[in-house]
Amino acid sequence: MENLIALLVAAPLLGAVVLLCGGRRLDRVGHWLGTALAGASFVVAVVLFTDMLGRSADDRALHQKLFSWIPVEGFQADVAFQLDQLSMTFVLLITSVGTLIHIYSIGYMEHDERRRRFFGYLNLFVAAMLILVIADNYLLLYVGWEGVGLASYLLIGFWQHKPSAATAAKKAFLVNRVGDMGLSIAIMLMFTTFGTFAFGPVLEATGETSEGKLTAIGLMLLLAACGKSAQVPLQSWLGDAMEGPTPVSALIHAATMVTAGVYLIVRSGAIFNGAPDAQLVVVVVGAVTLLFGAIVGCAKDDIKKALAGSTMSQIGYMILAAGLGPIGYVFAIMHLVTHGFFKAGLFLGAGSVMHGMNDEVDMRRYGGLRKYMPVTFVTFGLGYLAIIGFPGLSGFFSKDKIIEAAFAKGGTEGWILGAVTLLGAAITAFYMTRVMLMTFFGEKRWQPDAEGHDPHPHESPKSMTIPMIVLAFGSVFAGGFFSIGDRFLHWLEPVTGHSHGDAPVSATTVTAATMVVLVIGVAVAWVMYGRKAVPAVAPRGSLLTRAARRDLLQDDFNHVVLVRGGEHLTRSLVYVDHSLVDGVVNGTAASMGGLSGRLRKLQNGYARTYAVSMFGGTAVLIAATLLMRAV
Amino acid sequence: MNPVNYLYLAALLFTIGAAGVLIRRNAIVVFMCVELMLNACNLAFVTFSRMHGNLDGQIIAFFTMVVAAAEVVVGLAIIVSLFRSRHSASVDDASLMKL
Amino acid sequence: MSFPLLTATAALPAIGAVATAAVPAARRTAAKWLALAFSLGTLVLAGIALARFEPGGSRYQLTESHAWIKDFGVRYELGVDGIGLALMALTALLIPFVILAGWHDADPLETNSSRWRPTQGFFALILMVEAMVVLSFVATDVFLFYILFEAMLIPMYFLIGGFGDRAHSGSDENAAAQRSYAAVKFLLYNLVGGLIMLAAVIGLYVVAGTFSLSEIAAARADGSLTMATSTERWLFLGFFFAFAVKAPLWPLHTWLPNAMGEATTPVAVLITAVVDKVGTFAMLRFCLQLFPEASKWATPVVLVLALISIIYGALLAVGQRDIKRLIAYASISHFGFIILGIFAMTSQGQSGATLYMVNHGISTAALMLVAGFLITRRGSRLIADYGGVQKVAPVLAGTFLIGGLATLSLPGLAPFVSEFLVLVGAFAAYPAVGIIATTGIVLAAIYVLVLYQRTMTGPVKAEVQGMADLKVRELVVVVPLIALLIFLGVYPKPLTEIVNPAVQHTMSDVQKKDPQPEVEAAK
Amino acid sequence: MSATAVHSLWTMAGGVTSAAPDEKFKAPVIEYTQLTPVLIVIGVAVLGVLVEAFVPRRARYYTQVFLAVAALVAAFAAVIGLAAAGYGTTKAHIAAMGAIAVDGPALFLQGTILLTSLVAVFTFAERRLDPESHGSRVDSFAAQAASVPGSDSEKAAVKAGFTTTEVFPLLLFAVAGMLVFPAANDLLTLFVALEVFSLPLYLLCAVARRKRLMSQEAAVKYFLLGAFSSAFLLFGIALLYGYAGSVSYAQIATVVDGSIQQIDPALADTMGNDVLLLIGGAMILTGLLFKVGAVPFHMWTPDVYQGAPTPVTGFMAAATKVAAFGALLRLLYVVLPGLTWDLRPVMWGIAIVTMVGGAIVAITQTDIKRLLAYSSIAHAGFILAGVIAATPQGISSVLFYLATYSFVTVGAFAVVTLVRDAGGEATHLSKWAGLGRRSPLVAAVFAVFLLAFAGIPLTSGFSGKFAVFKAAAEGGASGLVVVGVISSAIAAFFYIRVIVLMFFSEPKADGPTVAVPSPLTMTTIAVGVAVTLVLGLAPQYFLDLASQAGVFVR
Repeated sequence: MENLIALLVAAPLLGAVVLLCGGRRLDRVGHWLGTALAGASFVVAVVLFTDMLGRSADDRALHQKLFSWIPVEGFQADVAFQLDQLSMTFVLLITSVGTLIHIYSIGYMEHDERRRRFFGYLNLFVAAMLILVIADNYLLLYVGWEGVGLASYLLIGFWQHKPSAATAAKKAFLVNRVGDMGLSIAIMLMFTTFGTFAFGPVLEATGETSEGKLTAIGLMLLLAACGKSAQVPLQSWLGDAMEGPTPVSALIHAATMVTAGVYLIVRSGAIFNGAPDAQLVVVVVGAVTLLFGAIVGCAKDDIKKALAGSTMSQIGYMILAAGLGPIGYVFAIMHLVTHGFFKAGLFLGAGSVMHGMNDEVDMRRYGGLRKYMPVTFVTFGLGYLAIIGFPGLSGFFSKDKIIEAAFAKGGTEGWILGAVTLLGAAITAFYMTRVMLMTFFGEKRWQPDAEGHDPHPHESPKSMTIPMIVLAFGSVFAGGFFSIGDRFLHWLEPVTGHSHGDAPVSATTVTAATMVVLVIGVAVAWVMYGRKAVPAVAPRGSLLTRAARRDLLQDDFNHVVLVRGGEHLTRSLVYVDHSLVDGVVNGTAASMGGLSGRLRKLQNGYARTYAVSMFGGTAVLIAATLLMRAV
Repeated sequence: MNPVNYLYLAALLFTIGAAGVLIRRNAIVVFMCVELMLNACNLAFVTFSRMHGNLDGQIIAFFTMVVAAAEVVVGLAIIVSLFRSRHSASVDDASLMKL
Repeated sequence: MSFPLLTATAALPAIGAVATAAVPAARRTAAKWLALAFSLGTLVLAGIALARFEPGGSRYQLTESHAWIKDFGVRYELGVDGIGLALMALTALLIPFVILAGWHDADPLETNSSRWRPTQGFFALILMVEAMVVLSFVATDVFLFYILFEAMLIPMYFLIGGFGDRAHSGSDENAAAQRSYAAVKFLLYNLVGGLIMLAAVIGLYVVAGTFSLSEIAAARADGSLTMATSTERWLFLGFFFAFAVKAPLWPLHTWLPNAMGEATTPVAVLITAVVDKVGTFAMLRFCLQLFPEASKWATPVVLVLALISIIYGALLAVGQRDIKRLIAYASISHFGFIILGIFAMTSQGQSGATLYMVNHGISTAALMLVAGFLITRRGSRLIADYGGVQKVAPVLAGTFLIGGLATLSLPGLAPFVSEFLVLVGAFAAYPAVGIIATTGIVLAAIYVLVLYQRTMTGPVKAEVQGMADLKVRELVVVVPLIALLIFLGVYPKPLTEIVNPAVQHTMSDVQKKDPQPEVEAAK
Repeated sequence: MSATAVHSLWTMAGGVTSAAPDEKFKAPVIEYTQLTPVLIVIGVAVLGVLVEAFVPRRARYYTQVFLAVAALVAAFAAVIGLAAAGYGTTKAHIAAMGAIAVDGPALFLQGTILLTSLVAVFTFAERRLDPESHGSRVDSFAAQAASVPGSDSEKAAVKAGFTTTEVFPLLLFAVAGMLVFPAANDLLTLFVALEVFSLPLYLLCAVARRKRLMSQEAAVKYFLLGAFSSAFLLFGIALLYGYAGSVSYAQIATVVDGSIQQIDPALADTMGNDVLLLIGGAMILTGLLFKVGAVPFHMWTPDVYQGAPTPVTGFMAAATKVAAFGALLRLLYVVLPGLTWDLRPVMWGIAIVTMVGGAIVAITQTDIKRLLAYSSIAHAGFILAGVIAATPQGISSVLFYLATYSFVTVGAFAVVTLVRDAGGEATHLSKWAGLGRRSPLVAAVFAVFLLAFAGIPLTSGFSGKFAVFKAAAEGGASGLVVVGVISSAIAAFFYIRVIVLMFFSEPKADGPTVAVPSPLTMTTIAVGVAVTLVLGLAPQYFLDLASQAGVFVR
């Protein structure tokens, strides 16, 4: 059975290779091939899953060692896979959502002459993401980690002729590299501490080292997570990443890749459990991002950017939960999965809208679309209800659990975190309602696009709507399915462990509170965007709004400090290299020449001068010899 | 009288000759100064020969004279040809090549 | 007396050089094919050497030894350990690609008279360099090595100064002036380094009385050779200076950008991918082996310089306007990594450094050659003159990107393996150093991606319009290199297993043990 | 009459005159066989003079060339014979009643000098380079040295197709002197030999066919300064004689190191007087260092090298250095070893300023001949480093270096004679631009020589430099090695400049043409290249030779 694991990766990888090297002759079948291979991977996943269910909870993990990768003295790095429940969860999520989005893209990218390559990249991404989640050591994980980074780079910048896209892609990769730095340092620390970086040995040996070491490792891992999962302070790239085709945003920047950070932290739970300080930092990061993303989401008029903000915020929830330790791990993952469904659905919906609106992204130019694209409206609506946590839908269960867990953290921390999560829920309700209203309700505010074509909104083709429907199902029922009888909890517990903590307030109270804030959020949004007409051009807005529109100025900070500063630094260094380092050398050469020129003058052509020098020379010679004898 | 005085004289003559070489412009004169130096050497040789009571020095003096004579032949030939082609025997005029 | 394989491997290209040079002026193409054939023959011989080498065997294998200059205590001694072998193989591997890539770079312009045979000269010189480099990798006699180390400058010098990059902004005489400036700078820098090394070489002879590594090692072992601390340090500095110029290490690096910028792209590859490796190789082979104590003594300074090279080189690469100069500075950064790995004095570091030499050779070759194809198409080296190339020449852009990704050592490609090993090795011995060096990977991403973005993406520039995609010859050059990058990235074992034993020998030379992991240390 | 007094061929006659009547007449013993090299050359030189007198003008050139070549070859054969007979090693001794040493260094240097002169003679005899004037081939020497430049007499001489065939006897005389110089075993012989080879050189400098004014100027400068220096030498000799009461090296040596058996009372007052010794030694050194061309006695070199006819320059630059260094070695090792420590610092100083000074000033030279002159100065410095080593290795390394250097030099100057324009040889560097494009072969050959000068490995220059520096280092002069290394780095710069000029700069439209020489010059150059490469790649045999020859007889 374990030999199948490699197949998970092999299928999409093969697809990537074939499609990217295949050349034009594959253009016609490329997308089918890509989809098929993604699907194949999904099938394998299902097979493995059923097999896994067949086994008892504690020997579900599968291992497969392919070959020893970097055999160097005192350094063992293998290409080996480990498939346990946690990995399995991700594998299913990735392959299923991945396949759906492949299908969706067939329609979405229909008119793009580089569709084949698009599917190649998608396959590459799926392969890398799978490596990430089934690697059995941190180094191989790192490979997947950077692999998805590469795929995301290629896909964000897929429309490279748009400078904005190219820049966004570059930005995403660079910010992620900062995170990767953290990961590689973490791996080095593990190597020097444990002599290995395979999950098993490391996570079992955490007890044998100091808390300080663990904290250091933990923080480095967190840095990595921040990069990948767009957490403060490395969140800036996610918004720009929306430059990519919408399916990409749905798959990579909503459902799967951005949640890798959560996976990393949960996977490394043993380390964090041993490093409370690190956990605290994780929680803080999560909380901050949660609010940050939510606030940004409120101000954006670009539908995808609004959703991106929401993604950030939702991942904030997950990170926060992961930071809570055993109390939260399971729920972090659970929210991750449900979020995978409904957020992917929302993005696909957004994509469908744009598809109908000549790729218009400004919600202020939508309005009243529910009549024109019913399917989109319904699926999007369900996704909306799910994310705001409407009772009974996925989001309701998963988010609720996190809020409970936050309180369960206990003490003032618990209260603060609880409050933050609740506040976040309120804001979520607000901005999602805002999106919903601006897009599908109210009167039409459509405007002709750059070429002056008036938009003729229409429902998208089947290839696009079907995935949306499927995901909608997921967003409706997944949460319930997981929670009833704590299925998900029992499923993951063997891997992540679980503890109930001590909730100062009962679950029902929390639920009630959640409902209250939910209603408030929706109501406020309704008041602002439902009752009165939405202006087609954004009003100046309050200071906060304007700040939020600019990602709370965090981007400007980066620009001024990092970009500008960097440019000045490099420019001055170039100068230094040329005038100082090089100057010294050229200077020496020049001075030699000068000296030579001056000495040359002595050779003035007069025999008598020459005689003088001889005479002087002799005098010196004699004097020196006598002197030597004297002393 | 003390033969050492002759040595002092020889040294003096040598120095005078050297000084002449350094100071005078006319090639002939310069050359004469060189001859003076050679003579100073001869004087020294002879004096030492006398002091040591062996004749080597005197013999050498003869050789020196011969060599000097040969030098005169060659030297004059060169200087004269230079003079003929430049109408000047000044060593300072002969400074085409420098630097 | 078995067949002198190593001598043959070095001699073949030398013969080839003579033969190529002898081809009459008119038969230009013949000369090219001849050169290519000889380089391929050398590759075969190198392959045989690779096959005949037993990783588990004695330290130096395929050895040859003949008396040469008794009075100088010089013997003609050859032998390879894993490190030398790997680099020899790299050299033999890259030269055919260099020749192919430079196929048209030395075609004479009309103005040249018939007697002037640049093409023949170009390829002959390349083969001559190959011969010398190969020999220097297998020389186990310090003097022999020194001679080649110096002599190799001459053909390189003519390659740089005699055959400039035709794509040059500015007038011809201006170009010629810059080119000979670059050539002279290259030669003088390395000559000064070499001459200072000469002093040290003589010093070594005065101390040791022989140049043969094996004899010196034996003498050390039985204690008949002991160096006074100060002497050893002076000699070390003499050697190290030369190698640091060649490598090049900050602040002795400034010749490299000029040389690589002005030379034709294949020659630039020759410099950075092959010739400079002699410097880093020699640090590992000679500095550590001959002067272990002094090496340890100097380690802190060297590490700092290496760090400066890494970051400084990367930052300057970011600031460059000229594609080739950018790659040159990137190389400086990478050489920083190599030296870091060597002087970290841990197994991982040194294995990493060796792998790094090989991988960097391949990756830079790939990137640089594609860049060269790009430059010849557009006739300019300035980044600003490009834009949107990927639209008109997707394959070129794609290969360029892969080369770039290799340069920023993306996992899955060969350079990642070596770079990570170096980092781990450095970190294990000096955590702070390791962490600072890690910032290099971010900077690398910056210069590579900025370069790619500015040249390949965005709207298509007018001059770029209608640019042809890679031709067959060019694909033949690039594809194998990329394949190799991927293979060695996924499965570096073949390389590591010949390198590891050699590294262990070096480690024992410097009497260093790898720091134990904390957990084991605790037990 | 003391035993010390009767010691040499010269003073034998004197001995007789001063001897008491009852003393028996002793005929001087002269080992003619062991002097054959010198005798052959001198003899043929005299013969050459007669040829000038009696052979008709037409036939003279060929006769002279034949005689010269034959003489040199025969002499060389004689040297080989002597060496083979073991006079270089086991049978080494002092011949001609103490006047001339027949030992390893002497024979090695004589052999070198003879070979160098042989190849030099070819360049002397070259007459294809200049365009034929009035139907007669001409060499690089004045039609009639006596005629005033540009005068009618000169034109007439040229028209009549005169040539100065006297150069060949002159050359032979010079060679004879040079053969004796390093072998001289008493100061008088030293002085006479010096004059014997200097005087012909003065003349040879003056007889250039083109640029005669410069040629004459060169001659005058060389002559005056040379005479000046030999005056110093002579005075130094006088002082040493005064100090030791003898001019025989052996005698002086015994006195210097105080190992003399019985002290003649007459010498008692001067004997102990080291001032005489020191000043005398210093002045003799002056004379030798002048010939060597060491700073600050070097200033004649550039002018003379530039002005003299290029073949002469080549001959002079190579052979004179060999002879002079030979004499210097013998003096320092045989006569003044006791003085080593007094001389060392100042010799160090001279070596350093010579190396560095020569290299630095050469950087800004614009005339190829002057450039080579300064390079020869720098090389003198390197050799001095070996001389100072004061070890047997030092001697042999210097011998080896001289061998390598002399051939490279002759070859290089031979190449210089080929590059010509309307005004004769085009020695200004700017004219050499792009030579590599116009005639790759010549440029390549010259590049080889330049690289050898620069001491790039695989050329003889490197082997020599390595030998010398090695010896210096072993002799405890590591400081000199470092300086030498640095100055060779500086020197490399200007050699490279020339190469850049030849290969990397576009040829000028009015650039010089490269004359196609006769087999004569070709031989010279070929030999030069061959020696350069052989001594660069496989120097072992010659190193052995040098080290066997590295012992002075006392």
